Amino acid sequence: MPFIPHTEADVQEMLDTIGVSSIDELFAEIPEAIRAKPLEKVPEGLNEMELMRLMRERAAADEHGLRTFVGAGVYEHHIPAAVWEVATRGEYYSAYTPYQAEASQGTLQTIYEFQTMIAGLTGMEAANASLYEGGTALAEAILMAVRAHKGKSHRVLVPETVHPSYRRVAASYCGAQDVVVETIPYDPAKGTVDPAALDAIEGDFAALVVPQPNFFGRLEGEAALAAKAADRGALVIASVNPMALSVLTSPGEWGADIAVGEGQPLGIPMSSGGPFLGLMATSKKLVRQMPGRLVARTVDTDGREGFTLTLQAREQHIRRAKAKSNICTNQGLAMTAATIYMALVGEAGLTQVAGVSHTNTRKLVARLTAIKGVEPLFEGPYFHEAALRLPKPATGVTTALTERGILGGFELGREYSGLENGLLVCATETKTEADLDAYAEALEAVL
Amino acid sequence: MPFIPHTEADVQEMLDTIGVSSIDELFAEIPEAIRAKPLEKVPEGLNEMELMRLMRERAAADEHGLRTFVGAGVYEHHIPAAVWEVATRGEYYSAYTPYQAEASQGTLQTIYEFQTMIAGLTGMEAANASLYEGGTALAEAILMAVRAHKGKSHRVLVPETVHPSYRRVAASYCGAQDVVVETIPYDPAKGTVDPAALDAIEGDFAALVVPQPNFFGRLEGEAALAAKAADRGALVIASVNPMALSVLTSPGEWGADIAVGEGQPLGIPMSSGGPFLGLMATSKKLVRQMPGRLVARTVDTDGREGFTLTLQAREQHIRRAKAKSNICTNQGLAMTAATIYMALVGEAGLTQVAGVSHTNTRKLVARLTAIKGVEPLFEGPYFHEAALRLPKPATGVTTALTERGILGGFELGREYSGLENGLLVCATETKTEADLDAYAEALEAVL
Amino acid sequence: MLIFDHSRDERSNKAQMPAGEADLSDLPGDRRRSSSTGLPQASEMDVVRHYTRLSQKNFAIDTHFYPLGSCTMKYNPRGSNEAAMLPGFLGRHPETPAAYSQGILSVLWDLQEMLADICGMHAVSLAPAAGAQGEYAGVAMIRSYHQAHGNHDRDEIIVPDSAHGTNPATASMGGFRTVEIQTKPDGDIDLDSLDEALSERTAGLMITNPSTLGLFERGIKEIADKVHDAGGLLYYDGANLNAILGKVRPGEMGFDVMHFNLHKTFSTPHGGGGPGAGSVGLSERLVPFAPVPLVAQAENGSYYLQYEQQRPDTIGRMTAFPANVGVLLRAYAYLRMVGREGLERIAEHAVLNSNYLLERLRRYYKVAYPDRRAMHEFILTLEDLAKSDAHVSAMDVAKRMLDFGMHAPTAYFPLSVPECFLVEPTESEAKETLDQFVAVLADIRNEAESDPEIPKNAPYSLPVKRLDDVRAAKELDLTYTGEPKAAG
Amino acid sequence: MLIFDHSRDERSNKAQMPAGEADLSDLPGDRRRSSSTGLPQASEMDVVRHYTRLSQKNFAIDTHFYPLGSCTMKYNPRGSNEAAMLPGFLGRHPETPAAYSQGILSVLWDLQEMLADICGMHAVSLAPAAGAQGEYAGVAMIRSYHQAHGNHDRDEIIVPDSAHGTNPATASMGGFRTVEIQTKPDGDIDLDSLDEALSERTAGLMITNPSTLGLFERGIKEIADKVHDAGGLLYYDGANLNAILGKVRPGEMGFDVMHFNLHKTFSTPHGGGGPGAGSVGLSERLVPFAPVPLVAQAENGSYYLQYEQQRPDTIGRMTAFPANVGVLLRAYAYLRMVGREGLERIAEHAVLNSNYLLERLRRYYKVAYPDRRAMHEFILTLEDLAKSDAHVSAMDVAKRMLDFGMHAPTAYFPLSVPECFLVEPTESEAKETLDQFVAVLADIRNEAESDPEIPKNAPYSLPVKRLDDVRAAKELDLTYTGEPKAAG
Ligand SMILES: Cc1ncc(COP(=O)(O)O)c(C=O)c1O
Ligand SMILES: Cc1ncc(COP(=O)(O)O)c(C=O)c1O
Repeated sequence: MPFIPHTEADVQEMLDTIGVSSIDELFAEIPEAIRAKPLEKVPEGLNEMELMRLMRERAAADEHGLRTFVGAGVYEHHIPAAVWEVATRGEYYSAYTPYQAEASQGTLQTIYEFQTMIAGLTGMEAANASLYEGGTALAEAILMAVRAHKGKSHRVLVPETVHPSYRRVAASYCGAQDVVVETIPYDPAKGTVDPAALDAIEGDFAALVVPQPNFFGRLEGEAALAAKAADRGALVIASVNPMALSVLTSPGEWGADIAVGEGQPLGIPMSSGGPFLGLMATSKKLVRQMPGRLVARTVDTDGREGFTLTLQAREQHIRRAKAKSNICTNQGLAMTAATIYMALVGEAGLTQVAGVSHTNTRKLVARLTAIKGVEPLFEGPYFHEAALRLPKPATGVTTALTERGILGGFELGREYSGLENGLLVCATETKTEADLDAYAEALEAVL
Repeated sequence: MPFIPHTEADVQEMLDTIGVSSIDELFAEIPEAIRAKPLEKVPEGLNEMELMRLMRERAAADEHGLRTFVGAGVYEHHIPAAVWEVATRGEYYSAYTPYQAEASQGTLQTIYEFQTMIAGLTGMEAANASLYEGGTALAEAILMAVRAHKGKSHRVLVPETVHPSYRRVAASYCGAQDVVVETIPYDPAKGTVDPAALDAIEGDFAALVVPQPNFFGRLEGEAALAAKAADRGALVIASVNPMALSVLTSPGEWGADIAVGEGQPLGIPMSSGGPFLGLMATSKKLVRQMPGRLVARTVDTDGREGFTLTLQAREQHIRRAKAKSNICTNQGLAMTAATIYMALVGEAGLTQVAGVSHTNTRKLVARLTAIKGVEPLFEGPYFHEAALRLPKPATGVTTALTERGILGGFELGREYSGLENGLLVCATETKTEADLDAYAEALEAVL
Repeated sequence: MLIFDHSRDERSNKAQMPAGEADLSDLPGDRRRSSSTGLPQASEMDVVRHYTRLSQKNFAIDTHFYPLGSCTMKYNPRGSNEAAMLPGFLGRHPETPAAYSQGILSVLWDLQEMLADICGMHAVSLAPAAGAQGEYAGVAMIRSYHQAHGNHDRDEIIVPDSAHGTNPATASMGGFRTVEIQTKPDGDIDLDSLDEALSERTAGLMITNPSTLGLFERGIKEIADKVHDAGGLLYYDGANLNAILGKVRPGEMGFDVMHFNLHKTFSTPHGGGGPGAGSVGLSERLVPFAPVPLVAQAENGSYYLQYEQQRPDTIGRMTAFPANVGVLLRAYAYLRMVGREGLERIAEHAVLNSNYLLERLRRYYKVAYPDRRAMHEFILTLEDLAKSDAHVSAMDVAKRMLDFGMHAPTAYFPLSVPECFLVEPTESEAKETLDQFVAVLADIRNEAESDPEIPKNAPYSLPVKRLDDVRAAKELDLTYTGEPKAAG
Repeated sequence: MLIFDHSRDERSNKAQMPAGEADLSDLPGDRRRSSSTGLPQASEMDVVRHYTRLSQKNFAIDTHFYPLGSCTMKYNPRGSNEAAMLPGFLGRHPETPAAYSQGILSVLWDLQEMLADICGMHAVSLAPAAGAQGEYAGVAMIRSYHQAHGNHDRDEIIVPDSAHGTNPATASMGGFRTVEIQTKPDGDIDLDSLDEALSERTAGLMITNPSTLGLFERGIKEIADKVHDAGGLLYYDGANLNAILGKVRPGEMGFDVMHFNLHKTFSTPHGGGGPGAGSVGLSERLVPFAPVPLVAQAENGSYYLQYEQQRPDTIGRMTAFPANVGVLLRAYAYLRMVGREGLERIAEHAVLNSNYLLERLRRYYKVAYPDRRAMHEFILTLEDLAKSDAHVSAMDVAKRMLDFGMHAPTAYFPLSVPECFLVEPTESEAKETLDQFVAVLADIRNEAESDPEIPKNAPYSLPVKRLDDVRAAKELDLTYTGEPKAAG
C-alpha cells in the first residue's frame, strides 16, 4: 500500500508483541453488525504517475486562456515565485498548529510577524492568526461586536454594498444566535450608503458594517458612517481589501473597532475559491473578545525572545461551550504565504501593486466607456474595480465575451435587481495594455 | 535594481568609510581606454511578473502534446513529485561545493549515499560525485584508462554501437592528448559487436569500451568482450544505462574496470538536453586515477560519524596541471535529485520501472511489427529500446508521425549509413496501452 | 531577528515591483493614506533567507515523528501537492462559468461521491472550511430539520465529557445548550447518564467514534437507538475516521450527519494550523438542508454548482466562495492514490501501530484504559509521576521529548483524564521509529525518577528554552513596535 | 543516520511503483541480474524526512552569508527557478524537431546574443557544461586556430601563478604545457616574466581579470599586445566577470576567447557543486572552431541548431546532448530581470561591498594588497596569526566563523598568498550583514589572541565537530557496506 511502511515481518513482530494473532483481532471490539459493506465508489488506487496523468488532464481541461477581468472579492495578482516555494517547505507545510511552542518557533514567529503586518495595514492594535476567509471573518466580527456591545443589542446594520456572499455567510452564522442582520440600502446614483440614511434608522444597534471599498468598488463615506455609528454607541466593523489599505486611509484612522477582510490578494492564488485567508484586527481593548489564535512575544527561561500562543482561554479547546468561536484549524499556510508576500513586496511594493491595479482599471473604464452605450453605473471614486452600465443585460454579454477569451466581469443583476445591465469590472497589475485593448475590442464586437 | 539591497544612505555611508566620493572612483584602476561601450543587445530589466509572462509564452510555444517514443540516450520516466520539491530546497539549491565540510554535511552525506548507490548499481567498489553527463563520463573514462594502462598504450577501442554522440564527445576530449579512439564495427545482422572481431584487431590497446545495452538497445556479449580485452592487458570500460542495471548483470560482475553512464533516467527531466548527470564508478585499485569529487565517511574530534571530501590531490585545485581532469563544478543538484529518486523508488521500484519500460517497448515492437513492412532491424535481445526497419526512409516517416502527435523515434540513418530505413523506438513506463495503440495507428496511417 | 529588522526605508525589491503607471490622482485626498503600513522593506534574498531559517525552527512531519493524538499527523504526499498546484487549478477565478470549469468540477463531483461512500451516507457537501465549520453546518442542519418538523423547543445538544472543545463550542454557536454526559470507567459512554440527558429538548448528540479516548464506543447502536427514539439526531465528529476507514461507516452506525477532517484523514496537510476542509456527510432526511454549493450533474452529464436557488432549504453558505478547493484537490489526490483497498490498510496499520506502542509503553507508563483495545490512538496518564515527589508533569515529559527529536503527543486532552498523553502514531510510521519512541519515553521515565530537574527544565536543545506563557498573556505583546523583548 | 538505515527488505513505496506488467522473460538468463543493487527500500515519508533533515545541515545562500571568494555566491532568484521549471521546457526531449521547439530555441538565441554583447565578442557558444569545460573548449579552439594556420609547434599556454587550478589543468587536457609567470608585489602580472615566457611556442595566455587576487590587471592592454605580437591568443577566465559587468568587456580588453560561469555571474545557482554552464565567447577569428551546437536563425526567421555538418571546423561536441539547458534558462531569466542597467549596478555594488568590507577589516587583519583598490573580492592574509605563538591558522578562523552563522571565505586560494582568505561578499548582501561579518571577524581575532584554543577546536555548534581528513583519506570509506563508523 502506498504510504504504509510495514513489512510482513514488522507486522508479525508487532502482532506478537501485542499478543494477538491477526490485525483483524484488533478490531474485535467493533460489533459485527455494523461492519462496513464494501465501498463502491472508491476506485482502485493509482500510483503517483497515474494520478498525475489524471490530474493534468483535468487541470488542462480548465485552461482556456481566459483573461480575467472579474474581481468581485477575488483578485488576480502576481504571486512572487518565492512565496509558495518557501511556504510549501516541509517544515511549514507539514507542521501542526504550534501547540508545542519550543518546537514551533518558525510558525509562531511567522504568525507574530503576520499579526504585526495586518495590524499595520488596518491601523489597528492587534490582529489574529487568521480566520477561514473574508465572509466568515465578517460573520465572526458581527458576533464579536454583539458580545462586546455595551447596550447588549443583537442588531447589526449591514449595507447592501457589502459583498452579497459575505452577507449570506453572516446570515448563516448569526441566525442561530438571535443576532439580527439588518440591511441598509444604497444610493442608486452613487452606489454607496448615504450617511444621512443612518439617521432614519431608529433604535439601538450593536454595530455598523462599513465596506471600503464596497462591493461596487466605490469608496464609502467611511468616516462619516463610523462617526454616526459611534455616536449611537455602536461598534464599527470595517470590511476591507488589504490591497486597498496600502493607498486608502486605514480603518484604525477612520474609527473602526474591528477590521475584517479577505487576505487572498496577498499572495494567495484564486484557486477556484479557496483556500483563502480571513483577516481580523481590533483594538487592545477588544482583543479578549476576538476569536481565533493569537501569538505573543515573550521570553524563555534564559530571557531570550520567543513566541507562544496566548489568551487561549478565548478558544474552544479551553473554554468549550463559552468560547468566542468554535474555530480550531484556521488558514495557517495561507497566512504564511501572505506574510512572505507582504515581506517580499514590502510597503512600497504593495502601494505600487495597488496603484498599478487601480490605474489599469481606470484605463479599462476609459476604454470601455468610450464604447457607445457603455457608461459608469455610479458617480464617484472607486478603487481598482468599477461598475459599468451596458446597453443590454450583462449576462448575455459576458457569455459572448467568454467565447472571445475574456472573463468580462461580475454581472450585478445576479445580486441586485434593477442592475441587470450592470457589470463589475476589474483589471489588476497583471493586465497589459494589449489585454485592455483586447477587452475593449471584444466588448465592442459583442455589443 | 533587483536583487541589490542598498539604500542611498547605505551607499553614502559605505563610500565614506572607504574614503571615496563615488562608486565610480572604485573603478579608477581600470584604464579609461578599455571602458565598455553601452550594451546593445541586453534589453531593459523586467520584473518577475513580466519575466514569467514571457517565459510562459515561450514554454507554451513548445507544448505540442507530443507523445515521446524516442529514447536514444534520454528517457522519459516518471519523476516523483518529492524529488525536485526536496532537491530545490534552498539548502541544497543554493549551497556551493562542500568545501567547508562541517557546514555542508547535508550535501556531503547525500554524495556519500549517491556513491554507494552508484557503486551498488554498477557492481563496482567506488563511484564519484558526478561528471557532466554520459558523453564526458565516457571521455574521462577513456583518458583514465590510458593513464592506468600498464602497457602505456594510447589506443582505445570503441564499438560503433556506442552512442554516436558519446563517440563524438570522446573525440573532442581525447585528440589533444594523443589518445587514439578506434572504432570497431558491428555485425549488421545482430547490431552488436562480434567478440571474435576483437581477435582480428592487432596490437596493444589500453581499453575496450563495452556499451550495455548498446545504442540500438541490443545486449552486447559483454562478458566475452570483457574477457578478451582483459586477456590482452586492456582495461574494460562499461558504458551503461543505470536503469538497465536493475535488471541486467552489473559491469562489476562481467569484468569492467570502469563503469560510466548517463544518470538522466534517475529522476532528471529530459529538459531539452540537460543538465544531466555523468556517472563513473571503478575499483578501489583505480580510484586514485578517477576524475571528479569523492566523499569519504570519517569521524569528527568527538568520534562521531561525518563526511568530507577526500583524495583531493587528484583534482585541479590541488594538482593543477597534473590533475586527473580539469573538472571543478559538476552536476551536484542533479546528483541530489538522482539520490532522492533512487531512495524513493528503491531496489524493487527501479526494477519495476525498468521492467515495465522494457515490457512496454516489447508491446510497442509487437504492435509496430504487425504493420506490413515493419520488422526488427536486428535479431537478438534488447533492453527497453529497439531498432526497427521501415519499408521506407525513416526521416519522412518521423516527420509525418510528429504531425500526428507522435515523437516516433531516432532515425538511424542520421548516424549509420545503410540504416536509412532504421528507426530506434522506445516506450517507457510512462506509456499507456492507449499511447501504444496511438503510435501503431499513426504509423499505419503514414506508411 | 524579526523580518522588520531587515527593513530599511528606501530599500525595495524591484523584481516584485510592477512597472506600470500608478496614478491615484482620482482618489480624494482625504481618502489617501498618509500613515505608514509598517510593512518591512527588505531585499528578496533577506526575505527568502529569513523565512527559510524560520521554517527550520519547526518540527513537522517532514522532519520529525509527530504523534499528536486526535490530529492524525501522517505523511503528506508531495504528489498531492504537485497535483493541487497545477496552474489549471490555481489560476481559475471562482466566477468562471461552469462550461469552462468541467475539469475542477469533475474532481469535486468524484470527491463528493467517494466521501459519501466512505461515510455510508446519502450525500456530501464539500462546503465547510474545516472540521469545526463542518460541525457548525451539522448543528445548523439539525436545527433546520427540527424546525422544518415544527420542533422549535429542541434546544439541547448532548456531548460526552471527553468531547473535543469544538463540539460544545459549536453547539453554542448553533444556538444550543450543551448537556454533558459521563464516560464510564471502561471508557464507554454511561448509558444511564445518556438516558438522563435525553428529553424532548434534545436536538441531537455529538460524538466521536473511536472516541477521543481512542476507544471504540461499543454501545454505539444502543446509543443511536436511544437518541433517535428521543427524537434527536446523531452527529459524528469525523476527526478519528482514520481508525475505521473501510471498516465501519458512520452511516451504518446510525449517524445522521458528520464532518470529515480532510486535513487529517486525507492528509492534505496541516500547514502549521490550516487550511483544512470539513466536508459534511448527510443522511437522506438532512439533504435538503445541506450547505451550498453542492456539485450537481446536469442531464447532459456536465457538472455545475447548486446554490440557494436550486436548494431553497439550505442552511446557506459557509464561505463567500465555494470551498477550500485546494485542500479538496489534495484530499482527492490522496484518496485516488490510496484507493479502496488502501483505505482499509490505513485503518489497520494505524490501529496496529497504536496497539504496538501501547503494549510496549505499558512497562513505563500507566495506560488510562488498560483493559480496552486501543484504536488508532491511546491514552497514557502521568498522574503518578506528577503526584510523586518528583513532581514531573506531562508537560515536563512532553518538553523533554523534544530534545530527543520527537514531537510530544497531545497533552492534557481529553480533559477527562488527568496529566494525560494522547498518542496517535498513524500508519505512516515504521516500526523502527516506534521503537525509538519507546526508547525515548523509557529514558525520560528514568530521568524523571532519578533526576527530575532534567525534564522539569527541558527543552535544552531547541531554538528557545521553555517559554514564559504567563508573561506572554500579561504583557500581551501581539505586534512588533520596534522594541526588543527585554530579558527579566 | 544513512538512508540505508531506513531500508528493510520487502518494504516498498507503492506510490512510485508503476502498475504495468514487467515481463523480462525475453532477456537471456545469463544477462539477468541476480545480485542486489543495494538500493534502499524505505517509505516515501522516511525518504522525504531523511533528505529534508539532511538538507538542513547545509549552509547555503538561502540560509547564511556565504562570502566565498571566486564563487560569486549571490542570491539565486526563485523566479529564475520557476521559469526554468515550466513543464514546456522540462518535458522536451532533445531530439524534438526544431519546428516544435521554437520557444526554447528563441530563448537560447537571445541568450547567445546577450552574452556576446556582454563580453564584447563576436559570437557565443552555449555548449560547455561548466567553466572548466568552457576553458577546455577555449584551449581546443586555440589549438585548432594555430593548426589551421600551420602553427603546429605552439604547445605552451602561459598562466599566472595566481591562476585557478582549472587553468593549468585545462591546458594539460588540451595537450599544452603550462608555463607559469609571476605576479609583482603590487598584484599585477610581472611583464618581464611574461616577456621571458613568450616565444614561438606560445599558443596563448589564460588570465582572469579582475585576477584571483581581486585586483584589476592594469597592464592588460600591454599584456594583450605582447601576447598577440608573439603570435599567441588571449583566453579570459570569466569567473570574475561580476566585478566588471557593463564596465569593461573582455573583447575590448583584447581577449580572443573566454568562458562565462553562468552559475556564478548569472546566479543559476550552484546546487551544492553544480550544474553550471560555461558558455564561451569568441572573437571573429575563432568562430569557425566554436563547439557545437550553435543556435542559428534561418532565412524565415526560425531557429535551429547547427552541428558538424554546418560547421565543419568545429572543435566538436562538449556533451552528447546540446547543453545544460536548464542552467541556461535560469541565466536567461536572471539576465532579463536584471536588464542592461542592472548589470552595471551589479558590478558597482559588488565592488562597493568588497571595498567596504576590506576597509573595515583592515583594523583586524592584514590585507594582502593594501595599496590596491579591490574589485568584487579581496585577500586577507592570516600569516601573522598562524606564525604567532597562538598558531591560529586561516583554517581555524574559517571553522570558528561557522559557529557564528557565517560561511567562511575561500581559504588557501590563491596559492600565491599564504594563509589567505579570499572574500567575495557579492552585491546581494545588505550593509547590516557586512557589518555583522566584520563584528564576527573582529571577535574571532580577539579570541585567537586571547584564547587560541577556541578557534583551534572550532566549530562547536554544527552537526559535527572538526572532521578527520587524514583518516578519511587513509580508510577511504567511499561507500556504505553496512558498518557503522567506529570511533577512535
Ligand atoms: C476530535 C476533534 N473534533 C473536531 C476537531 C476540529 O476540527 P478542525 O480543527 O478541522 O476545525 C478536531 C481538531 O483538532 C478534533 O480533534
Ligand atoms: C577563477 C576560476 N576559474 C575557473 C573556474 C572553474 O569553473 P567551473 O567550476 O564552472 O568549472 C572557477 C570556479 O571555481 C574559478 O573560480
